[in-house]
Amino acid sequence: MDRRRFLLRKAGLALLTILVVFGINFMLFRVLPGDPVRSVIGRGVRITPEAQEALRQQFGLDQPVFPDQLVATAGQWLQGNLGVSWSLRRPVTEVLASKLPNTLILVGLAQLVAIVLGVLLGMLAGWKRKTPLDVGALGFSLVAWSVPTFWLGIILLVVGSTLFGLPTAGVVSPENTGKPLLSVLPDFGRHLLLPVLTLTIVFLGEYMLIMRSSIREVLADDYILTARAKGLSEWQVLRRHALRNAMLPLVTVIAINVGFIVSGAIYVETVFSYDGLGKLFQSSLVKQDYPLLQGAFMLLAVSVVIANFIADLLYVVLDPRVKDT
Amino acid sequence: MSRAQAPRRGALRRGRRALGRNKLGAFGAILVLTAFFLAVCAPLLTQYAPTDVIRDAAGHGMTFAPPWEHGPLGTDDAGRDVWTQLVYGARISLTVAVLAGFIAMFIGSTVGITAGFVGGRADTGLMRVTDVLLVIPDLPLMLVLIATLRQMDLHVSPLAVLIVVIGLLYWTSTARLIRSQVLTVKERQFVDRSRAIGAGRIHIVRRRILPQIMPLIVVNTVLILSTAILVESGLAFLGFGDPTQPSWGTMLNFAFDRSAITNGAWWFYLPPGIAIVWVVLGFALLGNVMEERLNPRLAGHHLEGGKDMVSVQDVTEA
Amino acid sequence: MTASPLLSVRHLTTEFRLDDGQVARALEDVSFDVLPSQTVGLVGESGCGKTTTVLSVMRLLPGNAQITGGTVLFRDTDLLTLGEPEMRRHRWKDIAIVFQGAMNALNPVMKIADQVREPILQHDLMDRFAADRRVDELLELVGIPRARRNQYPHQFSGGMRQRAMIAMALACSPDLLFADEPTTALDVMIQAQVFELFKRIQAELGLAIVLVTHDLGIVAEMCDVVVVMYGGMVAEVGPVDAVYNEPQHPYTQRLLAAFPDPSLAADLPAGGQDLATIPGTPPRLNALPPGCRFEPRCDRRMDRCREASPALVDVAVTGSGSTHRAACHLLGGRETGGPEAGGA
Amino acid sequence: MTTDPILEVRDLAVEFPLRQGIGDLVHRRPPRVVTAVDDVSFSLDPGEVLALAGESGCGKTTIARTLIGLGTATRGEILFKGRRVGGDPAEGPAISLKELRQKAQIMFQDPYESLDPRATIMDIVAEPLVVHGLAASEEQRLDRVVRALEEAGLRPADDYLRRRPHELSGGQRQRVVIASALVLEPDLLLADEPLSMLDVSIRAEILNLLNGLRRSRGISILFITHDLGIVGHFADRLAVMYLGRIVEMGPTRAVLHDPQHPYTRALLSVVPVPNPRLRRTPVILQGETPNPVDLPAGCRFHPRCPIAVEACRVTEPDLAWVRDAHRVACLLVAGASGDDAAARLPVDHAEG
Repeated sequence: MDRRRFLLRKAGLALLTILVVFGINFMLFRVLPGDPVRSVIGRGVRITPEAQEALRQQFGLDQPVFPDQLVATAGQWLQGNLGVSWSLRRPVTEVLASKLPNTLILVGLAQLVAIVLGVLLGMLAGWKRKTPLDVGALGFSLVAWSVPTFWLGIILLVVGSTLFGLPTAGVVSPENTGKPLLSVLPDFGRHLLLPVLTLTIVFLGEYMLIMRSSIREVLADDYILTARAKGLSEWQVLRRHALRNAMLPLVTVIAINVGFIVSGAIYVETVFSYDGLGKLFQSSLVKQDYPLLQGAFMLLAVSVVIANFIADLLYVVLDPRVKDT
Repeated sequence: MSRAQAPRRGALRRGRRALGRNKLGAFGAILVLTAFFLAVCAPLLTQYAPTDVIRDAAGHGMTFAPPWEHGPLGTDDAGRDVWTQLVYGARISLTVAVLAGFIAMFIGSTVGITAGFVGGRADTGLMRVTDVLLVIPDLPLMLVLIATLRQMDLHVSPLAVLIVVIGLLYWTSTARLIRSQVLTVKERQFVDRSRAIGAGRIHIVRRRILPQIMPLIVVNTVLILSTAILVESGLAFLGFGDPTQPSWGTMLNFAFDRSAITNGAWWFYLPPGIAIVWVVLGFALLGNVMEERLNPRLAGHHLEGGKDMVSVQDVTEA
Repeated sequence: MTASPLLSVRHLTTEFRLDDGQVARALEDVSFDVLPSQTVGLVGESGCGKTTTVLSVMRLLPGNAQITGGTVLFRDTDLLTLGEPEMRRHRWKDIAIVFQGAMNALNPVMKIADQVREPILQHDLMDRFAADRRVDELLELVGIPRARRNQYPHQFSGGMRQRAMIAMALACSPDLLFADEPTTALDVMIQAQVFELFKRIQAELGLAIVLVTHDLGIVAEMCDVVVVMYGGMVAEVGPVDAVYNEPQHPYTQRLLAAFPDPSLAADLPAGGQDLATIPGTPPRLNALPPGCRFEPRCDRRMDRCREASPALVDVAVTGSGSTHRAACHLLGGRETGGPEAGGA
Repeated sequence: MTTDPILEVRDLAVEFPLRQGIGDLVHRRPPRVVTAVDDVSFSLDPGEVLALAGESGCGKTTIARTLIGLGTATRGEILFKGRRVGGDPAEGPAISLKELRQKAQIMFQDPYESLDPRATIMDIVAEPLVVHGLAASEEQRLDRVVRALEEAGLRPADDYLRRRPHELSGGQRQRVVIASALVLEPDLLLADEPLSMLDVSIRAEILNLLNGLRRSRGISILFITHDLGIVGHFADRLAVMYLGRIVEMGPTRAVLHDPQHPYTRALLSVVPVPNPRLRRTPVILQGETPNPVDLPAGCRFHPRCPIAVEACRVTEPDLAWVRDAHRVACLLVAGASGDDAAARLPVDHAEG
């Protein structure tokens, strides 16, 4: 069937993407100038050539790049061994695992709020054309789309901290660091508020805009006239017939946009010093901690690929006609 | 930042209609033109150079001087004039965006037209590459590439690195869009008619397909420019701009890193952000109005305008 | 008068507000009757106001359209005076529509059976279980195999979709069915199947049908009464037999002459024969001629035609309860504004 | 026939391969094909109008597109004035596709789609001249364009030259299409449903225009239509197609007057007649035209045929002579096959 074909193709694409990201990771790491061993121990520290050689062997750097190192790396990665962070001296997998939940909560919350509000407000705006709600939604969306995420974060940070006394950095306050998040939920919530708000605004504008135009298009379709002729009220027409059809373009956009969500997380976590994958990615870049950078990149890419695939699945569920483009 | 150009374009277009077409277009054009004016006329608009340190009567550098002490926009942490940085920053931001945008547009159009018109294996191959690039999260990929390129001691300006990386990554949605448009146009009857008359491939691409695609390319260029401004500012904010040639993003990077926020120096971190919103919004509005202008058939389902009478379909479109 | 009309449209006038602020009068002074169990053909070229008439009666016009005059009596209730909630109760339960056979009239993401069932539940006619049984009956009636009830519209062919549309229209046992170009996108054989179905359900259920079409042949085969529309007005109305054999309005005459008659085709000279044409084009609704709307294209026009729009006048009274009337100055009737121009 | 036919089509077949799924590749199933046109042969004389009629999917449009090189024939050959189209000159007289496209023109169904929305009427009508490098000077070109437009009934032509398609009505656009075909002074016009998108009154005008061209210029026309109601007014001969094959062909009057094939009879019986006094009982075929991927064995019409017999399931009938130039592909028609199975053919079912 068409659906199976569609999903198979998408799964193939996902796999290919992961392979390509792995390839990029592997190549860049080898292409980088300088001696990785030096970076491990830090500049300026003197060690004996023997010790250097030992490290070299430990990292497998004495082997030929292709195929030995490639095969070895692939094998290790498949086992979940992403190496050891140079700066933190801890296994990369462990570091990533400790940051992932923070980011998932941040991004998930923001997406949830943005999608629910975006669908609702976009629908109302598209339905009640040329009303203040419609014009307001449009104006908000256009500006929200034009605002750089990080700058919006800075503005909200200033406003939030000066007017409402909200914390400006971290996942929890310093005294709560290390405690399980569930036990310090109020504190965690206060820290989450501004970053989530920033990301929500950024996505809300776009989702609203798409929903708004999509609902308009759908409302001009013939089956809407059929639904009205059946004696349905405007609201019933909207809920039963227009909503699901209008959601389809939104799902597509969300699927394409998952990468954008990652960008948003990097900016927001940087601005709010929020200890998640985005911040980790940024700091490992600054510290030139390549194993960590590779791992973070890989994890981000795989998450996006998975999220993308989930959106495709959702599309198949929502739309019985699946067009394989 | 998002590559989801196609749906947004449609959405913006419709949004524009709601507010009236020419007013919004003119507004967008004014926004863009003022930014270019700043960039071109920068030396005429300020008496300082971006690196000049403003000193008070005693000869001390004025750090974080507010606008009421040093107009019009005060000074930064090193005592440099913010207004001067802003107008010179326009040069950097716009140059990077325009060059990167054109690279992206060129690659995107070439790939899109080739894939769409040639079809077959070339199409499959090119689209596979496009799809993969489309899925890989863009910002991490760019950051990794930039970091790598910088490590490689290529002796090129950081701005050149930015331009190339943005240009090499932001062509994908354009390529998809143009390919699908070429495929649509290729199947249209007037192209068949040209073929049936005996027209060759080159004639068809040049005379029949390109004219239909051109408006899309032009409009998409403008929209890509708005994305490029945003991307450049983001990368610069993360510290990958050229500190010696600060763009608006770099200014924000300085402001954020050098505690302009804790010092309450809003005159340092507000103007560059507003400038970015200004230009991005301007390009976005302009792009959508141009789309309508250049393409008489955009609204043109064939029931419109063609029939001799105002039919129900005609009027319901209103 | 043998029966009181089921639907009685009088002086219906509908206007569209265009983008540039102009007003287009899409319907003017449209009057006709539909008797119970009768089939009425609404015929004319594109843009003549056929579909606008249907949407006006159902009050389903788009937001920029407004009914500015007239009455629409459905069994003594003026639909135009009802509040929206009451009007909703009449829709589909009393008057249902079958739209053009294109894919678009059915919701693409809803199963066929659910779409057929929806109006039954909407009008609270029966519980869910009974409604499901009713759906099965309806699908069987229109010839859709039970196995396909849970499929989606895109899995149906054009003909099957139109059958589903008809099943849906019959769901609440309406007394009146509008069929708006129901076979336009379909092949002739499928068209014949659909019309056969219409005839069958009409014989079984006794409902009245208003068939909107541009095809004079379909009207001749299906209808009892024909309403010929031109430029938003009724040019001629009457029993099909009378109108086709003794057309009174010059437009009807020319239209019939321009329509090829396949029953005569075998007797045409080899190499064919030219068809009669109507020079010129129909008027734009936002730039109507001041007098008779057909005047600029009419070869029998008089001075009077340019000055005043002719009203419908009786041509002959026939026994069936439908009067043959036409709106042409050649018939010497009163001019616009005369009392009760459209009375049956 | 003393004149040589202008167009001859011999055993033309057009097949489209279906896309193969992954499963098909794994199991090495042979690629499946849609048979759009199957062993179709006909010829067209100078100045003659041949109507190719049938329902959607019967292959009539594919034939027109293949003739002008917009599709590729799987088998068979096409001869234009006795020269093989695209053939090897070594094997006999041949004509290149390019040359054919100068002498033969196609016009499509949808006048809103077949004109480039960005081009002016001048550009559109002059395009064939440009493509074929005719009319060297600007003046010559303008002259030929003006003549073509006026011949197509767009007078005065000057009023139209600078306009664009969206400024014209449907009828005017179809006239522009005709003008752009006439500008090369073709010998053959392939008209693919040129009337079906037009209103009744406009349709009559375009039909009369085509009729006039045939008379004044002797252009041969292959007239593709689904509307059997109109062929009598225009076509000299009529070929009825079903699922890629011609099932009946003959002089229009003969076919309309005395249809032989059960499909033709059914099709003619359901054409609405604008005469309420002539309501007939139509022969309504049940079901729909089957999918051309899985063609039925034997006569491809037998699953829907009201009079099919056992033999129809097995034997595929050839297009055989009935009388004069009238040919039918049906086992049950006398003269069309050797036996007298036709005796079983009820003749009254098409009459009311």
